[in-house]
Amino acid sequence: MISEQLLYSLAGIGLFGIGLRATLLHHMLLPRLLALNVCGAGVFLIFIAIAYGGIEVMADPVPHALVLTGIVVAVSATAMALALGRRLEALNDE
Amino acid sequence: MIELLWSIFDITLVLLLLTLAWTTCSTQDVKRAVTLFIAMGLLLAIVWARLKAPDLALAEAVIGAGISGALLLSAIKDYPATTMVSHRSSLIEGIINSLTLALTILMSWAVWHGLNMSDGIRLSEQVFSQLPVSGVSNPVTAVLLNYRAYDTLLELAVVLTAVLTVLTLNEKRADYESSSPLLQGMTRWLVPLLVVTSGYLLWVGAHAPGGAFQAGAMLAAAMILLQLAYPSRRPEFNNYLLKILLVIGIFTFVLVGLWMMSLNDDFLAFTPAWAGTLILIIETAATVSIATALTLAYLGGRPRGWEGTGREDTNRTSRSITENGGAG
Amino acid sequence: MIDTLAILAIFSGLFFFLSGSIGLLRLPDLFTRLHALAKADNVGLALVALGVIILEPAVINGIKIVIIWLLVMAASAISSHLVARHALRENRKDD
Amino acid sequence: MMSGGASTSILTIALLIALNLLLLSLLIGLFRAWLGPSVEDRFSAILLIGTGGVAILLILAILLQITALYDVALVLALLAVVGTVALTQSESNHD
Amino acid sequence: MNDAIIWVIAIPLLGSLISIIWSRYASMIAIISNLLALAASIIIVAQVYQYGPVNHALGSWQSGLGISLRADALSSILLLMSMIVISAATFYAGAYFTDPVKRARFWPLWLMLVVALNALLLSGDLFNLYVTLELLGLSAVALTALSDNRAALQAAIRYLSIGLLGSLVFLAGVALIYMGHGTLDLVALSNKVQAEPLSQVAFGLMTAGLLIKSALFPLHFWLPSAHASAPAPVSAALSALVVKVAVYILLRLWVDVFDLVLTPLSAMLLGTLGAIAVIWGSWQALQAQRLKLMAAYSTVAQIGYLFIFLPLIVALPEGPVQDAAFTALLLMALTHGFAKSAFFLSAGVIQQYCGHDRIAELGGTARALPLTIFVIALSGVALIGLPPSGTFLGKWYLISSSFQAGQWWWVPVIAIGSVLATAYVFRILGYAFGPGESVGRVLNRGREEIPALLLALFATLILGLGSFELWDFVAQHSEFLRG
Repeated sequence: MISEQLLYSLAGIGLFGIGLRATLLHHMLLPRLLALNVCGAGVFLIFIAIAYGGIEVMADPVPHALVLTGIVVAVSATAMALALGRRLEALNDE
Repeated sequence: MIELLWSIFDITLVLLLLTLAWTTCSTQDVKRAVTLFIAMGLLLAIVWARLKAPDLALAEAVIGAGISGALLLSAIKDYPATTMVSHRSSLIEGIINSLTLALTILMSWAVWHGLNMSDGIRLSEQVFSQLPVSGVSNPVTAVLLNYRAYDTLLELAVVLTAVLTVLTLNEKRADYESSSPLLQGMTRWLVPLLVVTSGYLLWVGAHAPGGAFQAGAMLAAAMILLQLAYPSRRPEFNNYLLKILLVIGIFTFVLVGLWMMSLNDDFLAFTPAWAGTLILIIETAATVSIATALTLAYLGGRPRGWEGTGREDTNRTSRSITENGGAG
Repeated sequence: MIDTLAILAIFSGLFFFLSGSIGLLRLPDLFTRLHALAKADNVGLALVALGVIILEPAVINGIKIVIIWLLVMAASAISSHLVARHALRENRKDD
Repeated sequence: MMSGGASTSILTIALLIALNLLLLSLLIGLFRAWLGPSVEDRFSAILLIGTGGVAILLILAILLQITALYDVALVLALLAVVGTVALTQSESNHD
Repeated sequence: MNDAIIWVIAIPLLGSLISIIWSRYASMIAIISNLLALAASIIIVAQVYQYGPVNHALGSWQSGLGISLRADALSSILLLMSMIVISAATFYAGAYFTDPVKRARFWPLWLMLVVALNALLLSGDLFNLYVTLELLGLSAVALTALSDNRAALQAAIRYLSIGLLGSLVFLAGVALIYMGHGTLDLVALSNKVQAEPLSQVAFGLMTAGLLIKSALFPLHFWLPSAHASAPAPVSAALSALVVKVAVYILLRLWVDVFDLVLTPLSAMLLGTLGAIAVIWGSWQALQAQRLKLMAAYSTVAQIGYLFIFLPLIVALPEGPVQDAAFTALLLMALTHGFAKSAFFLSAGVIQQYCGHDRIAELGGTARALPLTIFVIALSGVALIGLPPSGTFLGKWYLISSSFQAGQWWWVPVIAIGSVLATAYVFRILGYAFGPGESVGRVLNRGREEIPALLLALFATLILGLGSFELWDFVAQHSEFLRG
């Protein structure tokens, strides 16, 4: 076992937990969205931690590609949620 | 000694990251939370660099520092409430706390067991052995645009869906006030630099970290900067052209995939000799689409005349029949 | 010999970085803090970049590092300006 | 590139110490982000992470021998500007 | 040879892109691409029927490195069902949306939903499943928000954040799987996964994420508001298909990949939650004041039935008895898909006609919209489980396998659920046939009523009478992974 793998994947789990807790605690859109993004960052960190093979070893590129896809999806979902929230505010104002 | 110093660095970095995440999630003030979140994005870029994932570090630097910061910050203005107090009862809060804690411990236990299970090679050997016929020499690009190109195709569909929703729901935000001349002066040399860097990232993606998404996001950052510096002097794009730019990435991707299916039996089965060129073509188109999508998402809604029927102004009043069909 | 030079450059850069950070933490008000931060960080980064250039054999990477340094110089000047202007505006609004 | 035995390890150790000190300076800076009190203080902390992050990336590039990290540093420097502009502009037009 | 599996995804995707650019002809483009995709799905079913499971290695890479698309009896039947429902709803939507602006907004997103559904059903790769789940979730939320009123937007926001949470939890499980087994391909995984800590936790995470998406009690709280406030054709697709494909992935994972990890105890737990969902959902449906809300709660109950099968499938010995339970599960899922979509489409007609969908004020609708009320009655037959609907056979097998597995306690649950379903269906019919304001002439809204009628007929007659074909088909070709 590589100790960096363990350390960073535990950190990923920590981020995931922090994000999950905050997602469940918050009602409002924006805080919840931040929490979901933190949660996602945690999952991505788990992927990248297990791809790491040491200073001299090439990292496994597959998780890198998966996380890149995941980041794009997360940004898209964030943009969409913000647009929904904006429309709701507009309707509330009417 | 070297090991020890690396460990100190790793542990400090991890603790910093966790603290930032915690404060982001538990602070009471939304603006503060967003600022801390951006800081966390910057720190994540360093983490990706540390874990030898330069492709991701690039993406995170563009996204974390630029795009999602800009998106979230412009969104703050849409919301009247700036505090983020949770209204859960202490009982529910306790349940949530213990549930997440239990899950975290459970997952840590699983990881502890799991790290010893795998040979640690996983798919990387296959990735590297097939690299010569993939058309590119950057393994991450090979995975993204050749081995698992289908994922990337669907990812582009996700981006398109999200931006279509943005365009469907809202009209473009009102323009900002004018900005400082210094900012405009900077924009004049920074935007060309961003565009050149974007082109560089696109081109370099074949053999080094970089690629369509990083390049597209970079281009979008250039557009956002232009918008911020020259709020009133907004170029009137032809909406028809915008629509084409928005879909051209997936369109090219699918057509190339189908063409390759007609030649090589399987969807997206690139002929090795052409793979490099085809991937570059797809990536160029995808860069354009991603840049357009992110820029439109930042603008917050459809530009004037988007729906082409000249009826946008009546949208707000024309309600569907389901108006009174709200849920209880 | 060359290594020693690089280490020297990097560590003197670090000195500026750390003093900038401590300034950010300890100085009494925003404007002095901004001032200290921008100055110290720019010098610090310049020295660190110098050290890295010495260690980096490829010329192209050296050029890249110079570009990065120039960028950060310009950027931090403008950013501090924007932040300061923003602070002034907000304060005016409060009055 | 790092050449030869003894000096290499000394250089590596020196670079690692520098890396840790840079992280420490980020930590101190982030303390300001946490303390606030004004929005601008948090912005300035972000500025610090931008510059410090660039320095960390430069040193990591040498240590891990990934030249692509220079590109990352370049991109970070470029985008930190866009981020700061977005921060200050969107804020200053708050109604 | 096995190109149909690509066309069924590529055609709606291209259709979506073209309908963005030529929004004026979007309806025509949507209908054409749906019919083509329907044809492709029929070809896939025929191929599976003739030659067994179909495999398409994308990019010609060996599976593991690349992604494989696969179709077997289960996925191809669900694919066909989803394409039939989608096609009917497409014809319906062409008449339902009268505002051209709204129509231009609807079609690209609708076709994207079709892409997501088909891609999900055919996917043979864990991470690809995550991407399709996100595409499905985002397009479903976007379509829900098309109603453009406060209730719909609130529901959409909740739907989105819950959906994102669900897929992130799923993705965390995928990360653990990749950590331990070094592959994401379902077939490869089915040979590797053992009952060890990592796989157990990963399995738990993926299951939890998918349970959120499939709205099993008590994770159903987001469903009623979203399904009730979406436009009618969207509600039909959400209730009939979107929820169901999450159950499909669960089944696929449980039965094919994690069969060694799935303990009888955890299966029993999920079955119990299903049983609670049946009773609670049916009860809420009976209490509901609005037609679409009632249908949404009924979906919660119907999803519950599918979960009751799980402990039975685990308990029954492998062989014809287990296959029968499996087929009965599929039959229930199919029937509910057709019946519920028919119900929602009819509810949409009623809502457009009355201007509301409050159940207590439905008086007179039976005279004004006889065909629509007939469709509601027909789909009610399927929801209750009266012969000759597919649900009848499904429940019959559910009861008999409960006895075979020695788990008789599911039987009273099924009985109570059926009684409650009878009550809520007849409650609607009672109001609909009741006295109301005098309506002028009998309305004929063929373009909206006929698709609904066809779906209801599928649910009651075709599936009920043709179920033996299905039986054969599934028994012969359910070796998607088991080889």
